Amino acid sequence: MFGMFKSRPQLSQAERFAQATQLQLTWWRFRKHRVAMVSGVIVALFYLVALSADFLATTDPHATDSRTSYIAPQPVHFFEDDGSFRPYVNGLKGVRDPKTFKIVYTPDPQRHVQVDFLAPGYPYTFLGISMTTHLFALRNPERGDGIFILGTDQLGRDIWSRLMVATRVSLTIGLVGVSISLFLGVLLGGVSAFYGGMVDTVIQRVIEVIRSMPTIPLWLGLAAALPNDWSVTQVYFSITVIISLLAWTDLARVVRGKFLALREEEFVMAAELAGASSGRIIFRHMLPSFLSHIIAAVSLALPAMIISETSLSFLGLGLRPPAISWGILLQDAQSIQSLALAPWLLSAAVPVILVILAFNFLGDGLRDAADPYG
Amino acid sequence: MQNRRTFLGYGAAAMAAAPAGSALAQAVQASGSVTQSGLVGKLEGPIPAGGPIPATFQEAPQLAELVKAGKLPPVASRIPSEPMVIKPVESVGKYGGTWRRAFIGPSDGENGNRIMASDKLLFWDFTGSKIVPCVAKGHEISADGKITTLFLRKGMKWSDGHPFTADDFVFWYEDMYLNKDIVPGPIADMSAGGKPGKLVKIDETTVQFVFENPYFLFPSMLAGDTLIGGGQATRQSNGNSYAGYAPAHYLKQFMPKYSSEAEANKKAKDAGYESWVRLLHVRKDWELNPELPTLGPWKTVTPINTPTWSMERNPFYYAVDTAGNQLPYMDKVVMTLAENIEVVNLKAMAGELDLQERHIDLQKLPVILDNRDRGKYDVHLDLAFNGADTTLHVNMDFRGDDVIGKLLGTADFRRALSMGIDRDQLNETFWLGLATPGSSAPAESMPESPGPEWRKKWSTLDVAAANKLLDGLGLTKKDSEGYRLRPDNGKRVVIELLAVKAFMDWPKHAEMIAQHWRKIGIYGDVKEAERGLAFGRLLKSDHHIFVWTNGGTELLYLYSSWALPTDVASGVYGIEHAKWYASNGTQGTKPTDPKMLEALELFRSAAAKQEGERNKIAQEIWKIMVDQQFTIGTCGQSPALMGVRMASRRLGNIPGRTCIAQHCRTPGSSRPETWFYKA
Amino acid sequence: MVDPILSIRDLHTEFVANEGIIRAVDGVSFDVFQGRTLGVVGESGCGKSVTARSILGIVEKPGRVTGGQILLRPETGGEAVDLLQLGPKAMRAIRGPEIALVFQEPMASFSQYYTIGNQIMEGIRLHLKLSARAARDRAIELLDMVGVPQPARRVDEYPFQLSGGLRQRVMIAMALACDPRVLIADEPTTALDVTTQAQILDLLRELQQKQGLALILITHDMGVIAEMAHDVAVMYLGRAVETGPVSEIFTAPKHPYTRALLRSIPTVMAKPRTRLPTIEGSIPHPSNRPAGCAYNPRCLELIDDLCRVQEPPETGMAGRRIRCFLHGGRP
Amino acid sequence: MITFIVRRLLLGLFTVWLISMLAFAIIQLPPGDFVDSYIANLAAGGAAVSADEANAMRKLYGMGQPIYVQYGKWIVRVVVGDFGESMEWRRPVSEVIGDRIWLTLLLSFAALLVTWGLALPIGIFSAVRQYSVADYIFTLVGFIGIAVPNFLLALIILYAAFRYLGLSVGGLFSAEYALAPWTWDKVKDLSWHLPLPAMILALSGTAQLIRIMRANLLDELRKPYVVTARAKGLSELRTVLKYPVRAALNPFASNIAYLFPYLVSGSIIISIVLGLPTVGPLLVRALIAQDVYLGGAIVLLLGVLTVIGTFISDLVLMWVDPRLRHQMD
Repeated sequence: MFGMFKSRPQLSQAERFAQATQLQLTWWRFRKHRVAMVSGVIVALFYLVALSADFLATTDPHATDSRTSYIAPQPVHFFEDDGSFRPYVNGLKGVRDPKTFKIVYTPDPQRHVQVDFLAPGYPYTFLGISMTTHLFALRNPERGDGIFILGTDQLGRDIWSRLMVATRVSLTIGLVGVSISLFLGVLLGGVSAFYGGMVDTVIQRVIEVIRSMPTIPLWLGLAAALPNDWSVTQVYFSITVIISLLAWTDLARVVRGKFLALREEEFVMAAELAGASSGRIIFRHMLPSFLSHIIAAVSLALPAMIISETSLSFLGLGLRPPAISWGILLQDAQSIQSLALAPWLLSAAVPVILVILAFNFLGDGLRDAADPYG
Repeated sequence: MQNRRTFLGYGAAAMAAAPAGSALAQAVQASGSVTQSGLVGKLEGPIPAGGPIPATFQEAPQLAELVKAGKLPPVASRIPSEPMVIKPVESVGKYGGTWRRAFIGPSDGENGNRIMASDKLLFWDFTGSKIVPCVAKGHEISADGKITTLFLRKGMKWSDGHPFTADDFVFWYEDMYLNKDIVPGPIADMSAGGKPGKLVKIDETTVQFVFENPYFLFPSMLAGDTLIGGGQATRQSNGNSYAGYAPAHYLKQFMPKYSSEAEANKKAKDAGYESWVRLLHVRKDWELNPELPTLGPWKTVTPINTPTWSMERNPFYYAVDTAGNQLPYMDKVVMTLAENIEVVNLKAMAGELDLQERHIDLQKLPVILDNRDRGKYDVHLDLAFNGADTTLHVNMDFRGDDVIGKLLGTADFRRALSMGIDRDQLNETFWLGLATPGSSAPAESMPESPGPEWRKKWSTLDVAAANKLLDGLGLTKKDSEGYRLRPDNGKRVVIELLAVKAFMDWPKHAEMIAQHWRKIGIYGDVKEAERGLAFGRLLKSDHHIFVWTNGGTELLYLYSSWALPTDVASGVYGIEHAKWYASNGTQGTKPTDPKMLEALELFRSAAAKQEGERNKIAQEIWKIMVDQQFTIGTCGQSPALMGVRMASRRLGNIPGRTCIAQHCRTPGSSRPETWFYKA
Repeated sequence: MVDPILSIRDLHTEFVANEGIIRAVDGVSFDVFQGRTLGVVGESGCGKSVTARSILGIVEKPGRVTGGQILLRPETGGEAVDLLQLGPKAMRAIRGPEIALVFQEPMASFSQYYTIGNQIMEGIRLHLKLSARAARDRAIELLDMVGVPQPARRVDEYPFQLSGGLRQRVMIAMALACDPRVLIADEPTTALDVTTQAQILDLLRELQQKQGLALILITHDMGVIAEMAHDVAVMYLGRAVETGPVSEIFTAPKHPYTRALLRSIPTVMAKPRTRLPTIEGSIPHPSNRPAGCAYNPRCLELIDDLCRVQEPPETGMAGRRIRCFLHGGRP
Repeated sequence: MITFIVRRLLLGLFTVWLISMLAFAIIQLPPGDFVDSYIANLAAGGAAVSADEANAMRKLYGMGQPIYVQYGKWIVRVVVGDFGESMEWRRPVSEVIGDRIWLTLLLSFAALLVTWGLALPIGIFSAVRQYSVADYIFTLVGFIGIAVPNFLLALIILYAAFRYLGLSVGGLFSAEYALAPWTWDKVKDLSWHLPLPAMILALSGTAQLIRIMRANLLDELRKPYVVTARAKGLSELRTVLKYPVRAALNPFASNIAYLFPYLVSGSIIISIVLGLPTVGPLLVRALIAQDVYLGGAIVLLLGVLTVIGTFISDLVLMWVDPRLRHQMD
């Protein structure tokens, strides 16, 4: 009954819809989904950060110094005492209390260390070019000075700077991982659905086996198998592959499901009758028509990837220091003393939660948009 | 009679109370900057052979019950006619209570072994400087130093009530130690001047260790945490088969000699093990086998490989307090399995553990202090005497890569690495400033210390000097990031730092050290590994540098594993060298480094010397070691390893400060059997 | 003339959609009498079904009844109650015992997870307060009544085990479970093949006579009306454009739309091989109903300056009403 | 019906077989072998193992033989219930796991209950009250549940519980009950320790199930049979609960099978953080220490459990979906 009132408005724009591809349709519906839009923007921002991590970092994320150990987040003052706009941070004096053994930092009101915009800092390479320019940097800092807006860790390393670099690592892992599992998923899911029969059964069985195994043990097993003497980058990529090797099944199921649904659709029949090669049918006709579902599935798969990396690193089987990833930062935050004396180490959890939220909302929006009643 | 016996007790002590010992005693009392925290107490402890044998004996209520029920012989006949009389720290305590403790898994056997330390043949007093009676009521060493005699306690019994006699020593020597299936090869402890010694039964309560060469060190070996002197709990668990004695009446049933190869193996198969050797290893392991007769204050009820490792009092324990109460006071020890040390520390802070020093993390001290009243515990800081809790043990026989191997084998390279380390930074960051930076040489107060200058030599930050040394080695080419390049392939000089997250977070220490090395252009590559796997690599000696403590080396002769390649169970300095030393040159390969050879020869010669001379030799060895930087020390003499002691306020007889050292079997030397619940 | 059991007066039902308010039902009025069949006819989308749901008060969001009256005369006689004034609880007491509904898609209108017995008994137990046993007997009895073979066995079967025809019979049995006075059949036969259609219609007629039901038969098929209905309400774009006894409507249709509808049914009298005339153009969307008479864009006899500007009022006497300037109401 | 069950069983067995091979392969991947790590562990404890003994052990464990032979030896023994001996725990694997597998199951099952107990009502609510404030709140909470890594949550709660509530931390029993025989008090003690980890474990699963339930129900609510029910004069609540919810349960039920391994996985990390005596920490140890037989047994066991889970969920599915049931006959 009120289905009819639902269908009418489409009639009124029938012409537009007639020409619109599935993707455009999705996009139109997606734009209505405000939360998802915002999430999309957030995700974009995150990848921007990933791209310019070193530029955004204020101090060398690896440089240790006991004099800056466990500093609580420090404010940046924007106006000099005379009221002029000259951002600065106070110098800090740290003293260890002989009774409590905590280091007490007191800002030195006399020492104002200028914060410069687009100023030279520690050297890094961006796209192969070695640079020293950072978004913010201190003007001739002394040892122990720094812009510690998120505080420092036990080894006196600036959390903010580490967070920036970690973002790059963790997000790219997610991306690379998801593209691998996407490839596997679409390929196997598609093949499985298109040929059906024996092929289908076999692939489905494989998927069932993989899915019916608790993933963590698998990851652990595979990760534990990595040679101990591998370099950070080697580990990095193997971890990515490991994670994605197990993550493709869900994608494969989505693809297969949509695929089967589409097989029955007229235009595929038509194509088959017209004698188009199966490959052509799959990639020319069918893939585009559920691209949107795939995009949705992917954006829902990404957070899983990121959590996986984090968990593995947390268990000490993923990336290992001196590599910096969200997982590793959280590993630092996992000790009692961190929680009790330096709770700000937990700030590494914020981007994790944020980006995963964003991806989920994004994915949800995309899925709703892809098929409103799905 | 009475007098003579006690004299023997005291006599043995007197004999070992050598000048150096007292020096150590003073040392121990000496105070560092730590003391202003008010957490470092007075070094004190119970005194074994602390008085005449009481006329009457009392026992724990539940044992009295059993005696009434006729299930147990009366206390007087359970304890030896010459029991060990222990004078508690504060007062005679009262019976009852369960000691709640935490352990972190089946590989954490030491957690329990150390509180069973009173099954050692001889032991050290609470200062860790004086040999006192233990299982043996006394000992004598012949004037030529070739024969050491042990006097056992008449009427002493195993925890199952079976008599403990010289035959248990003979059984161990002939049927276990000399059996290649059980003990692969002879151990250095049992040989003098390269000639193996033997064990002889004189009478039921007297045994002799007889050597062809002088072995004045031997009594100390029996008292130390050595293969021969470690005691049954420690040295016959986890695949070991040493300790000098064993419960013959129980273990014979598992040995082919007393049945037949086939029968013994069948027994094993039925029990689910592949061979009688594996079965024996399990059955003679007190951590695993509740039935195993032992001599310690408690015995296992539920084994270490269950979620709770629990023990109950040994009704035949051989020690009483000065009032004649049979020890221990506490009925049970219950160790709960904590899957990680964070949980151990949390439990301790929540007051769920009554006394815990093992796995308590110095890093958490501020939090621990904050929670004292909530958890109703006191915190004691016990300072150690070893040179460095974090020591870089350099592999002197690395063959995986000629260039690296050559560098590691070069003194100047090691010196440069050492001078490239900013020890004050490490101290502040990881020891809360409580440690003493310096070389790997023991505390200046130790009798074996080569002297203050050797604590500093090559062991203070000097980037310029370090760089000069490295340049001198021809490592002058650097890459864009300032790292030095190898002469052969122009790649970075990468030094791997193999580190385990164990008693300290050594991977993190290594991370910081690697950062310091940036300034001298050496790329330190931290390799974190699980303990078992790391030691696996050590056995193959395919590591560059292993980061670990050198705890125990403060008494070099008793525990040299973390100083020199003498231990075949550890290839940390080159497994081939260790084999060469242990086998007296018949196996393995001879070290090429003349200085290493010199050190080893000195070490070998020392066993035959009297204590005073021994200490001088030790000092010589340390001078070589520091000058050569075979082991690169960072910070030590701290409470980091088992030195943060959290003790429930309900407990009595808890020393203000205990000796933290391998040979003291912390907390063994403060005699847990004398602790009790005040309320 | 007897009072109607149910009379709809100027009923308005609106849906709030993205493109604004849609008047699905826009002032419908008609009467339903005991023992008589009212045929509500019109092209799909004219608001027939919504009217039916409005009567039962089960219009779903975003729709809501915004005006008019639904007057139900109590069985005991006396003042008629306006269902729109009733609270939800009272309204639930109406659904089933007073007014029941038969749907067009028997398959989708059953839950596949319960036996038909279960789904029939539910209403019985709720309204007639019968025991499970009694309700079951009643259900079997009902199935028997609607001509389901082996009712005792069928009662435990699931909808998907039945043929389309049987399903519709069961649907009817379910509707009759609490012997309602008014039965609304919403396109009861559209989903069925021709022969089954006939059977179902016969069933409905028979039941109506047996039980003196007031039947509202909603359909787009003038043929069905011809053989079933006593009275007709022709709906166009949410309004009843012409109502009256079936005889009059068929013999003397007044509204151009009615005529158009009638022209589109095949008759035996028609010469062979003549094309069936169809109505030009399609129903405009309710959201953009044309000014003036809603039918004017398709009307063959419209009066230009009038029908495009003004809405024709409802004229005529009781039982025969019409909205068209051709038949009065001209200013 | 029977044929269906039998077919499912055979399928399950096949899956188990694949899992067993996978499990064994994975455990075999790390460099070095069981004996290496056995010796290394002894070395860490200061003991040496003779080359003869090492070789003897290698022979006993059939090492050095091709992997399929080793697998053969292993699986044959497994079939008769002999999982071999755990190197690190120095006792038969079956015993080592025995203590913990039940607690793992208990924890996972408790989490399962929590998950369902929360996901069902909330999912239904958000669907019925779609786009209501509460719906948005639940959605947000749900997503946060998905977004917060549960080990992190565990850690924070662990500390907070200790710091602010003074709650007992870690483990599933208080020390005094840990080794006590099963008594009513011990059960009570357990029931004190269980909820926290169960909830932490359940959180993300719950969040996801809420999403699933909501989506399913939204579909079902649009179906005509809902109108039918209303037309019968059923109350709204009854209508929703009896018809659409029942229908929506269907995909929900088929989800159990995959929820379970998911929970088991989660329980591993959580158990490590909270120090729970489940198979989780055991497995991680086994893998890190290359305790071949223990690790293999656990992975296999977990796999089998999930296959059983799948099988059960199939039966449940048949129970909730008459159509399936009748296709069988």
